[in-house]
Amino acid sequence: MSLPILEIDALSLALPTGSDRPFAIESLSLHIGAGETLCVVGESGSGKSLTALATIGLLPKAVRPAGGTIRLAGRDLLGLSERAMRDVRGREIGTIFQEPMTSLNPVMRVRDQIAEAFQAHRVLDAKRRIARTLELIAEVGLPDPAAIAGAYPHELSGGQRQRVMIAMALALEPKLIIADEPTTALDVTTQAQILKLLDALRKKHDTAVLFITHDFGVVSEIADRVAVLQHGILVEQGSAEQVLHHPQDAYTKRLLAAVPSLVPPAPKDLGEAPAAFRVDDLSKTYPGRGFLRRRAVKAADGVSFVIRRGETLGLVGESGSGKSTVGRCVMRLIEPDAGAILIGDASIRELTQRQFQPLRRRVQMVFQDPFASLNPRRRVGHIIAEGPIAQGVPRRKALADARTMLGLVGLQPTVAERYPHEFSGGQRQRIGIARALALQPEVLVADEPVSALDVSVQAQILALLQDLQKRLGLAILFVTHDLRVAAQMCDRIAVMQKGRIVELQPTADLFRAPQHAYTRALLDAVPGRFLRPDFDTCFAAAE
Amino acid sequence: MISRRSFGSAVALSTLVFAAGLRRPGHASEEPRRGGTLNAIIQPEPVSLTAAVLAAAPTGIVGGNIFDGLVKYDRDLKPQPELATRWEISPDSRTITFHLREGVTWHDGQPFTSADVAWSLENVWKPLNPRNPALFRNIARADTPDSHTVIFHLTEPSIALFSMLNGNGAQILPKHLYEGTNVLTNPYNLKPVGTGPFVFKEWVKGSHILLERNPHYWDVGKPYLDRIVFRVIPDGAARAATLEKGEIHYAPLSPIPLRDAERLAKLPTIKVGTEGYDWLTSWLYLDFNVNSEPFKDTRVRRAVAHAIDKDALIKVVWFGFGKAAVSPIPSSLKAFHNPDVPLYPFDPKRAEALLDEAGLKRGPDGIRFTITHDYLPYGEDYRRTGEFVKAALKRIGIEVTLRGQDTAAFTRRVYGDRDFQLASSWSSTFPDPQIGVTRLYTSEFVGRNIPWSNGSGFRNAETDAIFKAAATEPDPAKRIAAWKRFQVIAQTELPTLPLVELKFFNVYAAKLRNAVTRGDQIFGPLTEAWLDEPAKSQ
Amino acid sequence: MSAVGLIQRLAPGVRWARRLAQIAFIVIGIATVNFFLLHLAPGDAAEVMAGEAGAATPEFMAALREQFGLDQPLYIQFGKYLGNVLTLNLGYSFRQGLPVSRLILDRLPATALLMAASITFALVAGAALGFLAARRAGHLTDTIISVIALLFYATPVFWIGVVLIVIFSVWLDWLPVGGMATIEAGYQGTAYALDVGRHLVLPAVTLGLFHLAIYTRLTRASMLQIYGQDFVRTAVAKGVAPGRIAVRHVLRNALLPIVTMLGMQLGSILGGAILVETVFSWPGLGRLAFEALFQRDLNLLLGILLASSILVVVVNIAVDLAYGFLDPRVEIS
Amino acid sequence: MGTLTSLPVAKVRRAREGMRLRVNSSALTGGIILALILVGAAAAPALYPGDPLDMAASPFIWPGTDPAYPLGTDMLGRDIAAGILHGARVSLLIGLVATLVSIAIGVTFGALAGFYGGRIDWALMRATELVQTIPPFLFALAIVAILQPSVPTIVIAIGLTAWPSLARLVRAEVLRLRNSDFVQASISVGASHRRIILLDILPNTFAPVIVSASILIASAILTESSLAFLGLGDPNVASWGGMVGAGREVLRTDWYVATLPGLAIVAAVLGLNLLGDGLNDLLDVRR
Repeated sequence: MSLPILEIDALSLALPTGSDRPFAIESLSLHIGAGETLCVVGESGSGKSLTALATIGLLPKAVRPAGGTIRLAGRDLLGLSERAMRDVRGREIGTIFQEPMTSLNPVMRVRDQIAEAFQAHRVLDAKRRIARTLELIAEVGLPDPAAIAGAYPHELSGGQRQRVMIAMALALEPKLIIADEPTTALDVTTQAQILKLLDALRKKHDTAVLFITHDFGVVSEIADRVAVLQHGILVEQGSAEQVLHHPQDAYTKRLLAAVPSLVPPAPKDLGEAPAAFRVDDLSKTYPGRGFLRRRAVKAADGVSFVIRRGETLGLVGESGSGKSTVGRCVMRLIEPDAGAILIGDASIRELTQRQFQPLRRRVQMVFQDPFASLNPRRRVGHIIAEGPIAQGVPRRKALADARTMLGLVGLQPTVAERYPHEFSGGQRQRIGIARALALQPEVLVADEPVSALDVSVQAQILALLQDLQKRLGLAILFVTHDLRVAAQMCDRIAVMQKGRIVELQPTADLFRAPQHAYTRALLDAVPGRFLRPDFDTCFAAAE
Repeated sequence: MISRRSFGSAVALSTLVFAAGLRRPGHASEEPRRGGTLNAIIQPEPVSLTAAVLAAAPTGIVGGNIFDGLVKYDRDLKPQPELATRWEISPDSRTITFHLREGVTWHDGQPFTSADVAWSLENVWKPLNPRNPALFRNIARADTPDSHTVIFHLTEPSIALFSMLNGNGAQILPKHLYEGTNVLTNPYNLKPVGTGPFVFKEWVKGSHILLERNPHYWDVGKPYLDRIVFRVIPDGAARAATLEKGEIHYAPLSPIPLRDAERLAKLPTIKVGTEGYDWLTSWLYLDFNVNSEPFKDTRVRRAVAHAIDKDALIKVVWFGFGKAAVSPIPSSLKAFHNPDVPLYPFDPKRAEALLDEAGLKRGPDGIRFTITHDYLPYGEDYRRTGEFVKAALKRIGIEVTLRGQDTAAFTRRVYGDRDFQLASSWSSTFPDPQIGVTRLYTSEFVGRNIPWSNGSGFRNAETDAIFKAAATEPDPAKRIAAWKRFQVIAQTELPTLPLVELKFFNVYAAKLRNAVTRGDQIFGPLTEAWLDEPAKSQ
Repeated sequence: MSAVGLIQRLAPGVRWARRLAQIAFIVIGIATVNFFLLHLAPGDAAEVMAGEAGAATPEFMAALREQFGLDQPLYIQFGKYLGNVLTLNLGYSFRQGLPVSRLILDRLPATALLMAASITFALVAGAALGFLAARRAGHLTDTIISVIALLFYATPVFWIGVVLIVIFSVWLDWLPVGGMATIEAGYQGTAYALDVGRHLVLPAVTLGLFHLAIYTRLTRASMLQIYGQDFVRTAVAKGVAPGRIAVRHVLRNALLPIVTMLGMQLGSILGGAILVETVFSWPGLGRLAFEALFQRDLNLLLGILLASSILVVVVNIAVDLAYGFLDPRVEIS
Repeated sequence: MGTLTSLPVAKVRRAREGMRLRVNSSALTGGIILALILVGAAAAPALYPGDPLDMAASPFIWPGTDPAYPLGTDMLGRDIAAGILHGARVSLLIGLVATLVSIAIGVTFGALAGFYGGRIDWALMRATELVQTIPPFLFALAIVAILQPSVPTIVIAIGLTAWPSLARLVRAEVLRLRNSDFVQASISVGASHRRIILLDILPNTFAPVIVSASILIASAILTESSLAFLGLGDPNVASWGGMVGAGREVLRTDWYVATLPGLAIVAAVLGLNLLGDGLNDLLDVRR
């Protein structure tokens, strides 16, 4: 084995007093060789990002190294002065951050931001910096380098920005690239491209890559070796093959098990269940903003589907496909332009908001962000009781019922007196479900209900939803970008692209024989298709 | 004896001596020096420069340098020739002939003639004089037998008329610029053309008014100053600072806080004087609303009089710039002033007794009753006077609420709506009480929304009769007797409580000489004034 | 030409039309609100003039009222006024004997100069101090700057003005007490400009100090906020030097809220000008408005209110445009 | 999001709050200053019974020269210490009530405009713009002059002119909250607009409103002093602004008369601003 580029030895990072644990990272030892990709995996709070930040010397002030060393090509980085560390950054370590939307300076042209890397290290002259910048832009696969160079970040798509970030990280051909969740904010197809690009560049430049991620799918795509962190402690480290397919540690096993399989379970028998929810030819067009680029956006274009009692229909697509717009249109949170929406026999599209108000009981929604969807200033009990109170249930009874609902979603009834901030993300999502179910709806719209949750929590919430559906006979419209989740949750799946449903099939059929090219592209892009053996068998069966 | 050559050198020598004299202020004071710019303060900024259409003080101060009057008043308020070189009064006191100065021209070069006087009488003084147009309406007609003679034919004899004939009270406007126009809106009100020692040059609103020496002034050799700049400086502290720094040489009309006046007067470079206001003779008083409770009752008014320590008021609030007033005619009008009137010495016990007698007993909280006091909205001194009155009355069990407002609201409230109980005000008497005092007591003006008139609502048949008789009485002695009788009635009934004979003051640079040479100097020209050293160019 | 292209070509016109409509709306609104508000005031201009004369007769008052048009019913006065305003005629100040527009235009340059100078001072010095404080956040420099800024903010403007006069004019004799120029000197050209400059220093600083405090705090706060943003971390990770990060990345982005604040502060600066113009005898609009208020010179006061509102709107449009240049995300038309 | 999101979020945040509390010296300093002023105001009737406007002693007793009048007397012989303590009541009252008026108007306008949008938003925002284009101090001056100076009119004038910035702030907050998931959730369950505004939206605008309020109180105190400087104070009560306004005439000779109450204003404004800064950090419930 070649000499490691990065060598982390017994690193401990101390948290400020008053935190829930004394160390963010405890005695962590890692190493990455040239041309090697090490994935550090963990759930939120595992300390994986701090590992990256410690390496590049950008730890938050409150967190300080409490022991161990970080060596880059043999040199201890923790001992370097800020001035010396500055020379290391950019030149010897390139960094790619998660959020392509905010990681670029909005008022600086792309060209200047890339060239700044040369300027900061006094490499090349002004003219050659520009020339090199254009080369870099071309190298990360961006079309029309001259145009991109002159653009401002907001004029680029998320994927393009992330390519710019990569170009910046590569500019000085560093020995090590740190990629902190570089694809998490991207759509699945874009993610696949970026991962491919990173991998190709690594090989080409023989760079060591420290790749931070929470997603085992991504790990399986890119990792040479894998390190699993739990609460700041390294629980398992080894080759990708070893960790993904023969995990030793119980935690690793649990995490892997929680990753939803791409193989749909056996279809439910819905029997002769009646249609609970019908949407016909639903359309919604957003007027463009501004005078110059006033281009109307068709967010929903002739969308039609039916959901039967007890059935889950998945609405799958990438960002901007219109899936969330459809979800909100059927809730009348957004007013559709045309089409029909029927709950049972009741047509609700034509009703005024006031007329619709008593019918709202019948269709309820679970929101994506468990932090944003609960009013931080109200007690949980009141939040759940709000709907029944609005529908005329006496206040006292509504509050008592709220406690029952809490029990239904697996929380202690006593927590009704608490405020949302006292709960974890998964608990909050349970509260959100309790709120929706408090009205005993026939239809539940679940808008990405698990995408903000860690994978282990995600599995619990999905199980809860399935259980509740079984008990209450709910018709669920399940909006998601995650094909793995869709595979496990949905009886049928509608794939949306640019406001239209391009394909609607029973789940098993969709995965086995996707009809539409876009569906196929989506399926191809899902990271870690070969992560789990059952998937292999699935594909084998398909072929 | 003197050769031409030596004559030449004598001229040179005398110039030298003259110049040397300039540098010795002590000696030069005997000999007025020509030249220099006088920096003066005008505050507030006037709205017009023509006193004939607006009798406001700032207008008079600036305009007084541009216009002459038929007469001017000396330090004893006796009329002296100005544009009229002499005048005769007929034995029946009903005809007055003025002989006008020859060779006087308006600043635009037109000759000044008797037609200007006659036109001004008919078109300006009679309809527009805000103080007392009756005085001029009494002049049935004016004849102009020649271009330099004007004859006034009076309906009734009028002694008071001779107190209003200076450039401020009877300002002569150039007929050739005003005839056929609306006098009130004539643009020359803002860029006046007069006959006076200084010529209007420019007025940058909000900044300054610039006057320049009239080289063709009839009083040959005068004025001494080349230029007067009246600067607008709205803030009192800033005015004091400019004076202290020497940026300003002349500031009339009590321009700075009294406390600063006290301080600046001690500086060697600055003088503070109260001369030049004799023609105005202003006094401060309280008007009781005699039509409303509680001041319907004379005893209550007298109680208030006993409760206020005028000397303390002058000392504390007015920093000594004033004198206790005992009657409506200030003591400076020696002939008319009557000291033998009911006096109300400071005596809180007597005041309380009077209130008890009037049935206004102290309540359990020590308060007899509550009144509102509208103090004159003319600045801090008047506000502090109000605060002083409040504190003084509190001592005898009267709770006073002070009401602040601006001038427009004040005059409407007191003289129009009469919606007040106790108001403070001041008034100028002028040399003849007929002009300045009648309006404060005559029943004719009650509640007619005429500012600075009869605010108390006092109606008294006897005083009304006195005003009527005195106006047309040709015998000075009888007139004086009538006015003395009036003062007794006024001080007995006490609708108005005289507080202070105000002493306005000027602040001068020590090097400014002869700034006050006449009794109506404040509204007169600085013809005689000169600067004892070249003015700083900065 | 495509429809989109047509809209593109028309867009600037449409936007300007909207801005003009905005101004028209504000003009009518201000005129209406203020007309009736000001007519609530007790007493009228005739009484004020009579009051200043120290005396008046009923005939004189009637003559004044007729001349001022105060003898007509209020709704007729309002109708006339609105009609005039809509034809860009601000009316006539009977009291001053001059058209309102002339009076305003005479005073506008002085106020504009004072405001421009004090805003420039406040902005440049405020941004510099805020920059310094943000760079040294948590250190002594930061504390000192923050405390000084707060003191400037908390001290009444007029008090600062008087104290500055005492120190710099009376004691040190460096600067004139007040006014806008040395009138008697009759300077021309450059000498005049220098003279006005000398007179401008104290009032501009006095008026600027309060806003300097605001800009200092704002610059500091927004720089600190921007320091926490991802793109700054990106720049650090590139190895960019702290000084360059502070200027190119942080300050550059912190300017955006400062420029927004500038537009919002304009009205308050105009209001503060009343106090400063009073203390420093500066012949500007603020003082004129103050006097017009007390003299019930309603045409003039309405005119000034209108003019200052329009000034605020126009400057805000300018700020919008400036924003377009500062922030590429905003489309300029 | 970024560096710290991968830490145990809720717990670390609490730790940070604890730290912030300790290091938030500005809130503490501001609080102490204000507490002292409030104690002084509360103690005023006990320490100085009677009217602070009474001419208690001879004029112009310099501070420190007469133990009976530790801060001296003014031009009318009124006790400055009594004036400052009693003035604290008036000045704070003016600041507080004027701010309440502003909040009432600003929050109503901002909430309705932000929540309903459309024409209501258009109309309310045009009205706000209208008021905002009038220089606020000039507007306040006109209102006080018209209604005549007294504590209530000064309060009304300041309150009526200071609300637009608050309305805009609240509107922006409401717009943000209007689209937040928890409001959407309340709409979904059919809650009435009134309940949504009162229970979901307004309580969440509390923090920025409180922060602005502390600044508004401070600027109201300053505005009152500026009005008094121009002669538009209430002569019947001792207020700091009124004392500074009255004392400015003797600033050159007896500087303490205007300066001591001026220092009180500075202290109060300073305290309120520090408190506002501190609250801004402490109440920042946004992620």
